[in-house]
This record gives sequence, C-alpha cells and structure tokens, in this order.
Amino acid sequence: MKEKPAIQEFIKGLWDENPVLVQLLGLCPTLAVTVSAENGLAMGVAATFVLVCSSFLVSLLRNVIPNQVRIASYIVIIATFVTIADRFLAAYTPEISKSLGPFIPLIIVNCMILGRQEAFASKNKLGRSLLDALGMGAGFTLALLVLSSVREVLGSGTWFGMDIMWASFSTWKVMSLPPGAFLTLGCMIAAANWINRRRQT
Amino acid sequence: MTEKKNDIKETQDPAKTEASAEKQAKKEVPAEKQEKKGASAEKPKAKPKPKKNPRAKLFKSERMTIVAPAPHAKGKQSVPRIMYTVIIALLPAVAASIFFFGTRAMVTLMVAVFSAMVAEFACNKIMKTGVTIDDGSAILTGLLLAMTLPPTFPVAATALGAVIAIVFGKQVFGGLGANIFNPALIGRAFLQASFPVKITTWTLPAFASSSAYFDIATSKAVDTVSGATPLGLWKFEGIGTHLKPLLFGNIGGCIGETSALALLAGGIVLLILKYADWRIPLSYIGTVFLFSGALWLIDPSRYPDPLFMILSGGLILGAFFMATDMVTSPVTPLGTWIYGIGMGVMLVVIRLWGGLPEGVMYSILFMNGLVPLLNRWTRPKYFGEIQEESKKK
Amino acid sequence: MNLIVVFISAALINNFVLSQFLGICPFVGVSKKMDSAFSMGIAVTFVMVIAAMVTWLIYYLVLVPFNLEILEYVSFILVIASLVQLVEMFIRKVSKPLYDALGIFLPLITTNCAILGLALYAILNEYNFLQTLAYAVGAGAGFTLALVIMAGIREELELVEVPRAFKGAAITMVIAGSLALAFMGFAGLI
Amino acid sequence: MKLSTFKKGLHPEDYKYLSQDQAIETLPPPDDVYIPVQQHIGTPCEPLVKKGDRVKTGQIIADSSAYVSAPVHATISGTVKDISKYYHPLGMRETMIHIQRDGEEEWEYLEPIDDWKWTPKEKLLKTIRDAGIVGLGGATFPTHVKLAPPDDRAIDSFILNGVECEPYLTADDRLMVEEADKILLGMSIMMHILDVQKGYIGIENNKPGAIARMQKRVVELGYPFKMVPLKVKYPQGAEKMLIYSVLRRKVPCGKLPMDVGVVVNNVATAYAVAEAVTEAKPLIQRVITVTGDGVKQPKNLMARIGTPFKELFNVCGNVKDNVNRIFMGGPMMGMTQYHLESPVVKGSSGIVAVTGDLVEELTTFPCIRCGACVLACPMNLLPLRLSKFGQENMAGELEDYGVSNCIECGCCAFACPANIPLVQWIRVGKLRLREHQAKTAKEKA
Repeated sequence: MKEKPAIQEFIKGLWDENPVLVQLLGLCPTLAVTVSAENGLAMGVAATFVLVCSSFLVSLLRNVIPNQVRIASYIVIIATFVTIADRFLAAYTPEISKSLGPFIPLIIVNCMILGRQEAFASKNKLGRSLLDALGMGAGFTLALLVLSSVREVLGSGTWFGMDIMWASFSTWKVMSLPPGAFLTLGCMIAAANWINRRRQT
Repeated sequence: MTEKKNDIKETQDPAKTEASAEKQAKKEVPAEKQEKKGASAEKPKAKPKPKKNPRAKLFKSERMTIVAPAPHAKGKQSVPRIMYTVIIALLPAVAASIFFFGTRAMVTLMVAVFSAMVAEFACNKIMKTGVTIDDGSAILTGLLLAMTLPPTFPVAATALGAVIAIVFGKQVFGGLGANIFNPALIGRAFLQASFPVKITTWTLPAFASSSAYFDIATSKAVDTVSGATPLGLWKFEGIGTHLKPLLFGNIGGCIGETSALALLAGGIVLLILKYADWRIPLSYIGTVFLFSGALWLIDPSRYPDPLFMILSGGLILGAFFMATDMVTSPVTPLGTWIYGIGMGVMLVVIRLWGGLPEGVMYSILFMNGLVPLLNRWTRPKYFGEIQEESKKK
Repeated sequence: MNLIVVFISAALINNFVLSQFLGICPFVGVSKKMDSAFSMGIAVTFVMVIAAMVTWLIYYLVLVPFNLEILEYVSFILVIASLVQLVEMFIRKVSKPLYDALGIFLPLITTNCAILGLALYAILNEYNFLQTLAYAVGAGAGFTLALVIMAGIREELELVEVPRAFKGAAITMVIAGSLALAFMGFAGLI
Repeated sequence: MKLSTFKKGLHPEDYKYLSQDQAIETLPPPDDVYIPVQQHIGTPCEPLVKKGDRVKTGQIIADSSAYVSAPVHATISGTVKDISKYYHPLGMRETMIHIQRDGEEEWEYLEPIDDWKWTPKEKLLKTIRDAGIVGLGGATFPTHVKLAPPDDRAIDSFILNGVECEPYLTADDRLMVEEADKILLGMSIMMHILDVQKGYIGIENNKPGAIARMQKRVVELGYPFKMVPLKVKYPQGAEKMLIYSVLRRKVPCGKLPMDVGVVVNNVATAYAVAEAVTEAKPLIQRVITVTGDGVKQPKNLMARIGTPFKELFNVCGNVKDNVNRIFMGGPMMGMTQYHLESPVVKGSSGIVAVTGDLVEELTTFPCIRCGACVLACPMNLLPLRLSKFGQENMAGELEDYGVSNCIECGCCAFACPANIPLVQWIRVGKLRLREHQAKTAKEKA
C-alpha cells in the first residue's frame, strides 16, 4: 500500500474527518462552551494542546505500553496534560477558566482525544501522529469557532466581545441557551452532510 | 326515488362526455376486435373510430375503467379539509382579538401567516418536494403562532418565529405529518427564550381602562396600554381577575388568549366534526380542574380557584387547538388520556410552583416529546387478544 | 426536602443532557433503538451512583486531608475506569441476563463525560454525601429520561422521510434542541 | 331498543336503495359459460372433461380427491369448446372450461334424499360436497368441511349470516325476502348435521323487509331460531364481528369460529344446501346484484355460474358511458374488473359499476397520524403503523403489532383523510412477514 503524503494527515482533520461535524466526537464541550467565540477558541486550543501532547507521548511510548493497560495509560497521560492545561488557564486567564468551568477537566473524557490515541497515535510514527493530532485539533477548533461565532453574534450581538450588529438588533437570547446550541450544531452537521454529498456527486 | 336519481345523473352526463369526448374515444377499443368475439350481444355504438392507443389492445372490454385495490369507497375526510376547518374554527377567536386589540393584532396575525407560507414555500423549493402551501397546514401554523403572541410583538420577531416554526418545527422532520412537536409552539418557545421581555409585554384591550371591573387598569395612567396577564397579576402581584372579563376576553394577554367564549365556540365545532379528539380537551382541562380544585379546597387563600385556572392564560386555546393537533398527539385512545392528564398535571405544577406564570406551551411541548412512547406503550389489545391471554392463565 | 430539590434539579431543571450537555455522545450514539437506550440509561445511572459515592469519599477522605487536590482529575478518572471494570466483572458473575442487557454498554461508560462530570459537579457544588447520592440518582434518571424520549422519537422518525442532510446526528440535534426548549418550562420550579 | 353490534367499524353510505326493491330475475342460460376449475379455498380441482365432450347441466366437470375441496359443475348443457386460461374476476388468468350451449336444458341431478331427518349425517355431508357448495358470502370455503368440525370442538350455536354489510349489495337481502322458507330449511339441515340446538339469524337493520319476512316465517313454521337485528355497521358480516355482535364471544387471534363453539353460514349457502338436499340440485347458479350508479337498471339476477359479466350488464341496460370503476363484490373489499369477459364465480355476490370523478381520491397526503384508521379498525389494530412497517419491511414490528389479524375489511383506508392505500401496504406487510418467517424457519432448520 502506498503511503499517503504526510501533509494529508493534517488536512483530513480539517474537513474530511472533522471530529465534530463528521465523526461526531467531543460533542459535549462543543455544545457547552460555545456561548462566546472567545470561549470556543480557548476550548479548542486547550483541547488541541492536550491532544498534541498526549499524541506525542503515546506515539513515543507506543512500543512500551503493554496492550492490556493501554486505555488506562492513555487516560492517565491525558488526565495529566489536562491538569496542566487547567492550571495554566486558571493562572493566566482566570475569566475564561471560570466560564469554561468543569469542561476543561472533562477534556479527559473527550472521546475525540482518546479516540485519536487508540486509532492513530498508538499505531503510527511520531511525525505522523503529531500532524494528525494537529489536524484534528485544528478541525475541532475550527468547528468550535464557527459554532461559537454564530451563537455569540446572534445571542449577544457581539463577536469576541466587539459589538458588530446594528443598534436596533435585539439579541436572540435562546442562542446562548442550550436549545440554540443544539439547533445550531444540528444545522452545521446538516450543512456538512449536504456539502459532502454535493462534493461526491 | 331511484328513477329520479338516475335522471339527474343522465342529464349531467352529456356535458361530461362531450368535454372528454376525445378521451373517451381513445378509450374505445377498435370495433373489429369486438366483432371477433361473436358472443357479444350488443353491437358497438356509433362512436368516432379511435386513432392509435397502444394500451387499448390490453382491454378487450368495451371501455377502460380504473383498476385499483379495494376499498372503492372513500370517506369524505381529507387533509386540507381538516386543516381549513381548523382555521375556520379559529376565526371567532381571531375576530374577538381584533375587536379587543385593534389593527395591531391584525398586523401580527397577517405577518405570521404570510411568513409561515413563505418559509414553507422556500423549504419546498430547497428540498425539491412538491409545493405544499395549499394544504393549509402552514397557514394554520402561522395563525396559531400569532395567537400565542402579544398583540404588539415586533413584526420582525413575529416573522422569525414563523420561520423557525416551519423550518425547525416541521420541515426538518420531512414536512407535514412527520413532525414530533407542534410547530407553532416550537416557534413560540423559541421566541419566548429569545425575547423573554418583549414576549411578556402585554397590551390591555383598547377599552379596558373604561371597564369598571378590571382592577388593574385603574391603577395605571390613562395613556399606558401595557399591562400584565391575569395569570401574571395573580402570580407576581397577588391580584385576582373576575371571571366575566376572562370569559369575554376583556383582559390583557396574547392575541388568542383573550376570549374564552370565542375559542370554546370554535373548539366545540371541531369536537362535533371530530376534527379534534374530545378526549384531549376533556382530560387536559379536567385534570387542571381537579388538581387545582383540590389545592384550592385545601387552601383557598394560597391557590387560585379552578375556574380561574381554566379560563385564564392559554389553556382553552392550547387544549382545543394545539394539544389536539393530530400529528403530535397520540393515536391510541388510552395514550390520548395519558397525554391529556400529563399536560394537565404539568400545567398546574408550572403555574403554581414554576418560575413562569404560564405553562400551556411547555406542557404541550413536553408531552409531544412523549407521544411516540405513549403510542408505543399503549398499543390497544387487538380483537381476540385478551381471551388468548386469559386462556393461558 | 433538600434531597428532593437536588433530585428534581438534576433530573429535570438542569437535565444532564439537555441543559448541561453531558453525555451527548451516548445520547447521539445509543438513542436509535428503544431497548438499547433504556439499557444504557440504567447502566449509566448504576455507574453514576457508585462513582459519585466513591469519588466523593476519595475527595474528602483522601485528597483534601493530604492536600492533593491537584490529583483530582487523574484520580477520579482512574477510579471511574476501574469501577466500570469492576462493575462489569461483578455483573457478569452475578446475573447473566443483566450482563447480556448491559454488557456492551459498560465499556462505553468510561468515556461518558456524564460520569466524570457528575463527580466534578458534586464536588463543585459542595454537596454532602447524601446530597451527592440524590444528585447522582437524579442525574441518572434525567439522563435515562432524555435518552428514552429521544429513542422513542427516533424510532418514530424511522417511519417518515427525514431530509437526507438531516438524517442521523443532525436531526437528533434538532430534536434535542426542541426538547431543551420544552424542558425550559421546568425553570424556576422549586 | 338498542341494537346489538360490535365495537369500532364504520358506516359507509350503503346505496342499497338502488336494487333493494328489485325482485330476483332469473337470467336465461347464456350461450357461453366460462367455468373456472378452482372456485373454493383449498386443494385445486382438476378438469374431468376434455375439449369436444358433451356435458349436461349439473354434471361434475372438475373435482379433486382432497378433503378440503368442492367439485365444479357444468352450468348449461352443451359442448366443451376449450379448456384454457381466461380472465378471472380476481385479476389473474385461470384455467377455465368454456362450454357452448347447444340446445335444451338436460339435467344431471344429485343422488336424491328422501327424508333428510332420517338420513345419516355422512350422507348429507356427501351430498353437500357433491353439490359443490362453498361459502357463498365470498370466502368460498367448502361448506361440508365447515359442517364437520373435529370431535374435540363442542359446537353449541349456529349463526345464519344475513348481514350483507357491504354497501350496494342486495343479493342476500332479496333472497331472504323471496326464499325465506328454503333458507330456513337449509339452516335447519345444517344445524341438524352439526347437532346444534341454538340458531341465530343475524340481519342488519337496514333490511326491514328481510327481517319481517324471516321473522314471520320462523314463527309460522315453528322454528326455534332467534332473530337478531343488528345495528347497521361495516364490517358486521365478517365472521368474527358477527359472532361478537350476536353472542358477545371473541374469536381468539389465529383461531376459527368453531374454537368458540360457533359455526357461521351465509344465507345463500343455506339456500344452496336446501336445494341440494331436497331438490338434488347442485350449485350451478347464484343470486348476484348488478348495481351501482353506472348501471342503467340495477337488478338482482339469478345467474348461472360462468356467465360473463357482460351478459349481466346487457340485461341491466348496459353500463353508462362515464363509468370509471367496475368491481365484483362490495366497494370495501371487492376486486376491480378490467375485463368484462370475466365470469360469475361461486363467490360473486355482486358486480358494481360506479361513475364519479375519482381524481381527488387519488391524490395522497402524508399520514398526519390523526388516528381515524385506529378508530375505525374493527380488529383494534393500528393500521397506520402496520402500513408503515410493511412499507419499511420491519418484520419484527409487524409481528408485534399483529399484522396477521388484519381482516382487510378496508375500514382504515375508507376513513383515511390522507387517502393512503393502507390495506395495500398491510397486505405487503403480511407478505413480508411471511417471507421473513419462512426465512427464519429455514435458518433454524
């Protein structure tokens, strides 16, 4: 089998195997923290950080970790990095850390991260694993950014805290609430399905 | 009697036959074919000879008829007929609200209906299904949505609600008959969550201030027209409202919430025509009556009396026109009872202990979500099934 | 009374799935069929109750006295993962039919954020032990309720023509949004 | 007085007035008859004659050695012109014996019975079989099988089915008015064979003439039968519904009336039994209603089996030009005819031609779950679900929801405001369930 060019591993995460829109992984933080674009971006970056670091470590140790305890080891590795990220955010951006709340620790059980370790990092070389993790992380962040932008613009009339809607615009508060998150994500997934089908035919 | 009927039929016939003379001719089978079958006692009538009809060969009989599976008789019901009847049944209430709230209510009603129809049409075009705005369901959704809004609700928001109702309430599920939740209430719930202040800015009827038995009006300045609903007054300010204005609609509130009498008139028409299942209003309103009545008997100073509970807010509108929406209500009789009772309990709980003064919308939406389960769990025992079980015992 | 408030709050008002966004992955993944949805709900509730108790004990009896709060996440997730293993082994030993019904769902529960989320929220809200218990039962009940309602609706939707782009996860999200709208009626209760 | 009936069901416009007052007219023997060799439910018959043979009226021309079968008789005297496939009223092409009349009627009678009360039951049953009598209400189940239930079934009641719940049809109605004596005689013969004491006669209340006449003759002739006028509701004539209406007994799913100790027979069957036993006449003719607003003069005709429908219409002044549907049987369960050469068979109770614009009827809407079908289904099923399950091929659900209990009465499709062909989809569902069961049975084996 001919090996794909390494850059392919990065690009696939952006759209073809986008963790949120196509693989439907890591939906809990996607929905929960995307009230504002800032939060969405922070969550994306944090998750990417954890993903890249743990992929690095897992890929490095892939021949060392015994098969029976691999899942447990992955979880410990991930949990460690999550703790680091959590403390970092709490120290430097306490505002964001507060608004993300327990969803930072919940990155541990984000099935996207564990899924990448199990499906990719534990089977591939370091470079490829890093590219894959970066791609997935970027795809995740991108999806979060779009979702949180839509919700923030409609729900609060702002984008990254800047007023961008016209003065008489009355905000759709529902977009900041759970129903708005579900409906927006539903539409995004549907749009992705639609575009993908268009591309195939 | 029989003869007369035949006469009428025959006098009607020529017009029909002439109109479709050519069609008829094509249906005729070549005359030679019939000659071959010597058995035929009757000669073919003098009719224009048919041109070419490849299908004619298949039919050796004298004329082509429709071949279709049984039954060959049909009841008179049809989907558009049901929809338009419900719309007509709503008209007394619409008229009452226009009478009480003036042209502003009419604008809201028209905007909602028009936006719903436009949204339906756009969805039809995008999804490339046949255009379905003529089946009346979009009009009904728009109308019902408008009935749940305050008369002075912003026009743009009304339109948004109608679009949400059609798109997320109905079309994403696959159009008419596929939706799980009542589309109008989805639209309304969306608006309620989006604009919690605007949607609770009520207007008093135009001449409410002159009416002596309406307590609140006297406490407001003459030029202020906004006021609270009877439920809101009771809940947040502890002020009751007399039953008479509730009955006639001389109160603040949504467009469709006002006149209980006009709503009842339309609702009863629906029940008589069997376009609404009588079990739903009965079990819904009945549960509210019994539940709140029991509480009222326990402590009349703390809990409102049951008639107030029934006549205030959107209960009548919801019970007769929204909960009975065929698509989103159970199909089994037992399921229907549970559905109604569930809504009643939830309504009283929300009204008395919840954070909101009104819970009709939420009670219906919540029970809508349970309808698939109710349908599943209350499948009727089919004829003869019970005996089989008792035999086993 | 206080316990009932915690229970209702976790089950309805702050429903784990519909307003806290916890356990979305199984909510989307296992809500296709009613039977599996119900089994999943029961399994999650079961693990939730045990996990909530154990993590609460660990936090207040081990981590706090020894000033080891930094290990909260690592220890919690390890406890949950091993707990799931234990529960799986236990059920297999004790009841074969129960294992057949729940078996395949148990491994999935480890990565169900509802469990870890529950443990974290219980600590965050500073619940006492009994409150934590009520919270876990309520959260499990709410999760099961949402899952069963969703499964019922999705089975119903199998009989109609959902637009192709919306089939699957997208329509599930829209339904969840509608349900979340409906659950907003519970706001302010208690 | 509140009339007895069953639950649910519905009441379509019955149009009985078209032919209710038309006395039965005997159609002269036609020049050609086409007699299908298979005219009952059960083992098919084999032709006993060949091309060119001369046959007499009443001669057996097809038979089978199997128990669940009934022979077929020549219905006119003449020559067998051909034995080949012709159009059958049920839509397919079936083997039929084409006989051409060649002169006067020559009869071949059955073995006569002197006094049926003293004749052994086996002999009576044999006579009924030899006469080719099957259930003439439309089910065409061989009557001699029905009259000989297994020993472990204790039969205590006999119900004569004069309900005729299908709209338009008046054949049974007229037969009761004109031949009440023979029908009652046939009924008592059948009850004698079954050794049953309690006899009930179920007639819907829209046949006052028949009820009065039967009542009068029952009293005058001193029969111990009980008249049960029934509320007009479709499908009262279905066996299970009738048993419930009359006796309040429910036939369990998958069981037969005899499991609750009842045998039901149609009035036309009773009439045929009386003719066979007392006059030694085999079943060669039956009453058939030719009606509908597409027929110029609706009539009730006594027609030979095998007569092409065309002949019947000729006698009735032919069909009108704007006829757009012709069906055999009633409108609820009848089969549309695309070919008027199709012959009258033992199960033909009527042939109806209707006019009217049916375009509206053909536009279907999506199901709006209104539950009209649920409220109409006499078997208490959920037709909207069954039809969807059939459409989606969901065998497990089909079984759970009891698709095999559907009696295909058509109430659901009649009531459906969305014009969904529910019965059709339920039939598809039944077929798919059977396929699925056959497949699983095969896998198990």
